[in-house]
Amino acid sequence: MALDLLYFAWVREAIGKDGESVDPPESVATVADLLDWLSATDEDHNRAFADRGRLRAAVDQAFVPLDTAIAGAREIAIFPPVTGG
Amino acid sequence: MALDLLYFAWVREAIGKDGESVDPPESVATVADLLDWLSATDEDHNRAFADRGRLRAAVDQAFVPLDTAIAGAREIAIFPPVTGG
Amino acid sequence: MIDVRVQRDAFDVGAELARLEALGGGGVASFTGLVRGDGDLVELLLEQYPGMTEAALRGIAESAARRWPLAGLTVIHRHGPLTPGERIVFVGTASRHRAAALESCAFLIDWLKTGAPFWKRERFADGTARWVEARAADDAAAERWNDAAR
Amino acid sequence: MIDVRVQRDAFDVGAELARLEALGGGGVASFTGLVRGDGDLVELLLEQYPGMTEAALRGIAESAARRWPLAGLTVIHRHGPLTPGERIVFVGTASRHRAAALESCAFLIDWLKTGAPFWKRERFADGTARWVEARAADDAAAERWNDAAR
Repeated sequence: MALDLLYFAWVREAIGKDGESVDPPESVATVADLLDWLSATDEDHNRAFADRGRLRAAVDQAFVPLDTAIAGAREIAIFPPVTGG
Repeated sequence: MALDLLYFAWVREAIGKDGESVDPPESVATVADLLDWLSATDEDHNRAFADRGRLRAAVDQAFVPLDTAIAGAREIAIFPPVTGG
Repeated sequence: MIDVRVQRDAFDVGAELARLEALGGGGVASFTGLVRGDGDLVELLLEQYPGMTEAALRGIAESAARRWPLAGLTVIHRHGPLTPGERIVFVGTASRHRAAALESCAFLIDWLKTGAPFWKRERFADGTARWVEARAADDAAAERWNDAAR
Repeated sequence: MIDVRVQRDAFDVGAELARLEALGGGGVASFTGLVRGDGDLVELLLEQYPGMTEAALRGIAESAARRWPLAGLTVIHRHGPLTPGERIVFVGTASRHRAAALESCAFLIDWLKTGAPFWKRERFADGTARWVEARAADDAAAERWNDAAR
């Protein structure tokens, strides 16, 4: 399952890139699972995703809770709470 | 007691002038008395002041009820209820 | 910075807003009222009480400035004959707080459209003309600000 | 007429208002938000989610157009680096009813300043920078519109 990931604001800065393409294993069922899986890959992801209370997500451009299933998703964005304009 | 009278909107049109200088007798104590006294002078004033419910007044540029005393006043304006901008 | 003007001449909304923006408050609210061409209206005449009308507008502007934390406010009201599409009235308010800018703007325009000492005469394409009567609905809109203050 | 733009470029408030005035509604309300230079701020960076941010703004604009009888509404929001004094956001609404114009303008700006998908980074004269945290007070301002709808 190929996924496009997008990062914004300090999440982007902490990971050091504005997105990446990943192919997580079947066991990765929710956004939270995805964050766990990515955190295990390297220290930058681990640090960026350490405090889940400060993270929000969108699946295919719709805001969702972190326990949302990602089956069939094409684009997942991870970012801090929006601060408005 | 010389008084400057000002008329606005349809009151002005009904009387046919935008103001006049008058010198009412002592017995004219209130704005309403003034309207009575002016109504007796000619038909135009009489018609303009016939329906007191449609008239408002200002004494020296402050809105007042028609039963307000006019002793010491210099400028009295008679007009319909304001309609705003 | 309270700026109140009762004038015959047209005015430039962009320039008025730029002046309020330059005060540094960060938020600028405005309301512009224009003559609508309803029912074959060809002219709206606004009659003022010279001197008193501007003093009354200044009084309500000062009351808004006491009630809300404003960096500045501008009120411009035209008098004389106006045609459909022309601007009649402009209210602009600047504040650090967007609620203060928006609420004071609404307060001022509600009062201006109801309590301000103006009389309006409408002239229509068929040659008829009539003086506009005061409306109860407008009084209610202005009244809610008094209720809110109680 | 719903016009929603998320853009890097500056915009002309006077021209935007003239466009809304030309719709004939008779009343035009607006709110303009600008970068304040508080605490030696030298730059405010607004980051958007390309595509999603504009879609979200369009969604709220359509919701306002359903909720109030509007002749037109314009929302412009800039992204990218901005300096103190620059305009960030503009909301303009046109209606026959001044309350509809004013309320929909307040509704839109409350949402834009709180719920819109933007992230803000402040950079200061001393070289430090920080991402702005979401504020509970702003959420409350946006929330009252939900309360009003219940």
